[in-house]
Amino acid sequence: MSVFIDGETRVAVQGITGRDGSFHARQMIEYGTNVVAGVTPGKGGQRFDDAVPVFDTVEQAVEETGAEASVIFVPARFAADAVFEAADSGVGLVVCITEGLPVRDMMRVMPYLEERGVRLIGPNCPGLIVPGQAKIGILPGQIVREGAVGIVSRSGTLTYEVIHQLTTRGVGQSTCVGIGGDPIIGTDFVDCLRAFEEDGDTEAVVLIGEIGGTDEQVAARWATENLSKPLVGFIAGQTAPPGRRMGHAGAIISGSEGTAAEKMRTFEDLGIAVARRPSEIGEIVAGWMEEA
Amino acid sequence: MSVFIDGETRVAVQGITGRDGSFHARQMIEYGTNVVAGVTPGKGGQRFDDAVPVFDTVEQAVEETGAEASVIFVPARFAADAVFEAADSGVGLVVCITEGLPVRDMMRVMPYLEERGVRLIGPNCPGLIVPGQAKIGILPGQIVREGAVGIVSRSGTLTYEVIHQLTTRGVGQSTCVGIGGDPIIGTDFVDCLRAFEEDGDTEAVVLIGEIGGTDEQVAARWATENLSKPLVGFIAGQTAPPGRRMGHAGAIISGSEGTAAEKMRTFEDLGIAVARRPSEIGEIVAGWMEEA
Amino acid sequence: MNIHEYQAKEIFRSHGMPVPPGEIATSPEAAAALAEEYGGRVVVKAQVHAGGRGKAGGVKLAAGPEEAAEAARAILGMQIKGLTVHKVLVTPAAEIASEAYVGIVMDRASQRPVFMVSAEGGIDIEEVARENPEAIHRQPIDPRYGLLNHQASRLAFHLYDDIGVVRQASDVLQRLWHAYEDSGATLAEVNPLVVTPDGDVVAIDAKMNIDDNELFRQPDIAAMRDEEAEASSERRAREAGLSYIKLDGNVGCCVNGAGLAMATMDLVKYYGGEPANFLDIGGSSNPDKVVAALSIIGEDPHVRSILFNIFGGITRCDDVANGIVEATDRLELDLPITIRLTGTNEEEGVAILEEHGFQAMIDMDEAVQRAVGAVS
Amino acid sequence: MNIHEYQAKEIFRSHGMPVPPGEIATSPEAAAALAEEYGGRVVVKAQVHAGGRGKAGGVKLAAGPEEAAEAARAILGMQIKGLTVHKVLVTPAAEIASEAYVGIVMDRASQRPVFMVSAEGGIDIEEVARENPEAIHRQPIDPRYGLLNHQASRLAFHLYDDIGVVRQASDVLQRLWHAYEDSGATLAEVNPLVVTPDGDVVAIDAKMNIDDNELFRQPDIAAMRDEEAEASSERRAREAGLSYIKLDGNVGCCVNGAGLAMATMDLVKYYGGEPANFLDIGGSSNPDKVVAALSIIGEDPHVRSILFNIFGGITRCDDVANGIVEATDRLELDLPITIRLTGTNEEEGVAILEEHGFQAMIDMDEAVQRAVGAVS
Repeated sequence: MSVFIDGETRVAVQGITGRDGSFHARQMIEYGTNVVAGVTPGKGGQRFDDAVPVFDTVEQAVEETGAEASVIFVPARFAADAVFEAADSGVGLVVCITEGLPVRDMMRVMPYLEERGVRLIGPNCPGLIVPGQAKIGILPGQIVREGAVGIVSRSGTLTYEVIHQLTTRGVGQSTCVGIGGDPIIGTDFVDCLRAFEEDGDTEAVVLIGEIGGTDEQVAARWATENLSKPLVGFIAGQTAPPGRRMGHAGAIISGSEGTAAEKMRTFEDLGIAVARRPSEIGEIVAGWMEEA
Repeated sequence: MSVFIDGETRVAVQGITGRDGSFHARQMIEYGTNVVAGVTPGKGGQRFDDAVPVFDTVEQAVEETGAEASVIFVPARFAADAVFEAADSGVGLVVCITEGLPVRDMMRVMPYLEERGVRLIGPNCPGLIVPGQAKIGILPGQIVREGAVGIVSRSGTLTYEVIHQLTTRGVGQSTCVGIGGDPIIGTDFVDCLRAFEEDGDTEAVVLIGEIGGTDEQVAARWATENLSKPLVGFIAGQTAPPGRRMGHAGAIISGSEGTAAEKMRTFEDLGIAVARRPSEIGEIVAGWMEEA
Repeated sequence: MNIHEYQAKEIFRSHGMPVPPGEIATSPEAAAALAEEYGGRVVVKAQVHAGGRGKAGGVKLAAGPEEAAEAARAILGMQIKGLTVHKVLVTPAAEIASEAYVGIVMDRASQRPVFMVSAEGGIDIEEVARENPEAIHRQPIDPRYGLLNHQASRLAFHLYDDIGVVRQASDVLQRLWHAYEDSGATLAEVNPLVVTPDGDVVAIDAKMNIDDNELFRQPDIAAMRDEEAEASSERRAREAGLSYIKLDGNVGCCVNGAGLAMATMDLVKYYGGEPANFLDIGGSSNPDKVVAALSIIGEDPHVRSILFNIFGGITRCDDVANGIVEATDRLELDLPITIRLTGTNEEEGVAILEEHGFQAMIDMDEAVQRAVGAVS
Repeated sequence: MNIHEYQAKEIFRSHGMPVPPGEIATSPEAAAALAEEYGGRVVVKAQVHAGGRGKAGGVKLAAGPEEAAEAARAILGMQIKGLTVHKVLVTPAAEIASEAYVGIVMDRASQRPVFMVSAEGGIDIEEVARENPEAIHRQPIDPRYGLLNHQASRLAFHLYDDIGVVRQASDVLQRLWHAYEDSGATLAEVNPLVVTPDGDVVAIDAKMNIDDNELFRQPDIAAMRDEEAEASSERRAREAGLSYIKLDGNVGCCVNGAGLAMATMDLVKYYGGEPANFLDIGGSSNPDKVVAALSIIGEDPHVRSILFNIFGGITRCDDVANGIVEATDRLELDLPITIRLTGTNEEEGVAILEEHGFQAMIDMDEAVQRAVGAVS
């Protein structure tokens, strides 16, 4: 078992002939992901790396290869349409790596996906990885290790750092999901916590949040009532000034809302562990895993 | 029991101070309908006929009076917004009498209603009446009679004609619903047949269709499989030429689709009674009621 | 409301669609002058609210001004499905490498617009739909989203392989969508959509129907109504706020309500007569409307008998009776009039009519039979 | 992206909102000339990307040209929340009968825009939200439908009783919605929306934030960026494709990834230091970016120690190492540099650095501690 995907999941890559798409398609295949199709309009009929069939539309890719998930590597101005296309094609999971999608586009995309029951991860995210089985997106395969810790995070390299801390300590991961740093995203913390709760392979969960919005607080409250597995949180941006966008479009403190201090306080008030330093996450989780 | 409404249903009248709205509000009240509120922006705080409180918004009307249904008598160019407003206010049933709504407006209205689980009857319809209890809309109360025949129809005066035929023969009605003559309407034949099937007071059903579209055929097929009560159909427009709009926006034969002959043939092929003349409906139904 | 090809092309042009030039001529000379101006081969096309123009000889290719004049001479004044051609469109003939069909219709069943495209263009699409339905690709449009780019692209890929042509066609489809949506159309089609030997995508035909209920917010399109193309009786009825359609029979029908009007026509036929028209006077009891209705019916030379069928609901029978009295006073009609009147204020209405020497009937079947019998 | 009040008013005007006239002055003389032109009382308002202008003395009423010049003199050059005022808006003073607040924000939780209106206008809306939340009426907007008319009307009825004012205000709200939507804004507000003694509704203030990700399709708005209002280092970083925010500390941070950059700043603070900046070099290994980053950090006079924290995932450590070598070759920096490098091609990266006399560290905590300790 694992969360959202596994080694069998049939994946189509939208933008497979682009610079990023081709690079990461190769990385995914190399990692063992079941990449069954690529999509680039006008390149239908070709084969990517002499192996993966390329189609003009996602619909054709799904019809011909039975793709169940798609991952998007197209430029920001085309990315929303790529999500619409994936949603119309019949895949159940769309992972949008592209960053820079206008919020206005995402507000239209979200109800479209909901009506069709399609899960979106991202945009502006590194995707997800099930160590030893498959990865969809750009998470580096060499830093993970098979194990029982579920990780969900709003950031990219900070997640790698945390995974690395765990792996270095011999603590493996069940699934790692980067949900993205934008203000409007598909799958959120709660969706992932729920999936980890249901996943038989996950024994503990790490949640990596940051400033901006109130998703971490919502997740902490949800976890208090619904998560039976140990959870540790980390919030980046304790030193971030208000009103400035810290790289991620979603990482901005608005008024008094969305500070790291407030988020950490919520975790503490609810009795959930909060790490002060990234390395402390490793210490805490390693402690749990030894006990178990 | 009855269909969609009964004597208790709390009704708000949108456009109550207009020419048509005020006339029919009085008619409804006189018939016994529980008209609890009127709505006319800018006339909030007044009382209609010194009795019914008038509000600026449907939302206020619902909050203050607990209205469960609304009926719309506003000009065509404002009617779609009146439906949106009703849908947002919390009523469960909206009856739109207004004719002349652009199809484009209706195409946006329909999914809005569906998302909120609000039933629309109309537009461009006479509304509905439960003899002896209540009416919402403009059906003349003096021609109906309490009884066990459910009537659903796309037209207005033709329905009166049929009701009259039945009443004259001593055959009363359970509920009569005019679903409207537009190409895009809310509640359709199948919705009404389903309601009549479930209604303990209804023993037989009359369906009055006309040229245009395929709703009658769909309804006939549905009835064959789901309706346990006797059904007779009548289709107006056997002499209508193709390609011309016969008054109702929806009454137009497109190509070979939507002719009266085709509709009647479907009924016959499925073994459902079809009347050739309006008066034949009365004969057929009166025959059934005597048997029972 | 129907608009002509040349009007639809104006709308298409204003939305940036690739449409060849073209102008209207109402005389052979004008057609020749346009052919001269364009140079080369031109097509002369009847502008008439009827399908099947081509089969009826309403579209002709002309090698130059002389042939254009000849074509216009043949087409102008021609009858197509009962309608007289008053105008022709003269347009340069396109070089054609391939022809496709693209159209948008308002689909009643799904309550949304549906795009249809077929690589089999230039021919009767209803025939394709009947005989080779798989050749038509359909794309329902969520009206809240409009035509999404990937949908346009997918439709274009169904028609073409070359990515350059696909991109052009996607763009044309987007523009067609906006033309449809912004105009409040219930139908917009291009048949054929042509690819030229140079690889350009061009809309060489255009058809649009506009939702009548939209016209209040589309004054420019409302102004496109071709009154010449309407029967004059229908124009007068429209102006009087009546819903009237002329037919070929001899029993004139005047009814309140569209459904009852159709049922009345059907009953005329059932009892062996032929209805002369569809006419709905609506819910109003305004005597002016009754006057207008009676005058329009009375002027139809085929009418031998006039039938009123009024079911008083909102409409009061006494009001209609007064209208009939007033109308027959004002107009001098030498035709038998049968009146069926029932419902609200029936007794008062009957009394008024009898006072003025009319006999009013209560039963619809009997009234129709009498009106049919009155045709001598 | 923040835009100034006068720019937001330009956008509002182009959407037909009732906005009083007003022009920008950058000198007391220009302010006086504008006051002369408008006649009567004017308001002189600091144009600066900071809230709380009024409290800070950045908004002054002037009875005529002389007072306007005086006000401009006082405001121009003033610091508000660390930002220097370079421009003032001079605008006729409005007669005010009542003040309301109307605004639209992008609500993350519901993933839609939300209208907020309050009859308590002209004051800090966040204060109202805290102390009297019931005074604010909220209306979530379905982005597929936009602001529906009845929603605009309902919001206006929450503010006003008079139907004439309600109609005007509904219209203003509709226009505000279109300004918000068409501009790709994440915030648009009018505080206060004024009703004059004559019953006219006027937007006398304006605030808009634009989604940075929209700017590619909003060239007119992108051109409104006030480069003078940015720290020059931030402008250079933006032009180099770096995400950089200047802070007040002395440990310069150069990190790949926004989350890791924040965590690095936090860790600097945790170990007793003060971060000098947020800087994300992104996923690219382009040495030019490393050069630009190092040069921007190096020019901050407060920086006493520079910390690289690179986690190689897609970014390859050897590429970053080469960038650091090249950058330090090109720039002459006399500051201690601490480098933490781990992940993809870590060994190659470390080897390159050691070859050039740098010491590379593997552990983040140790690296941060050393960088903090290096501040002398």
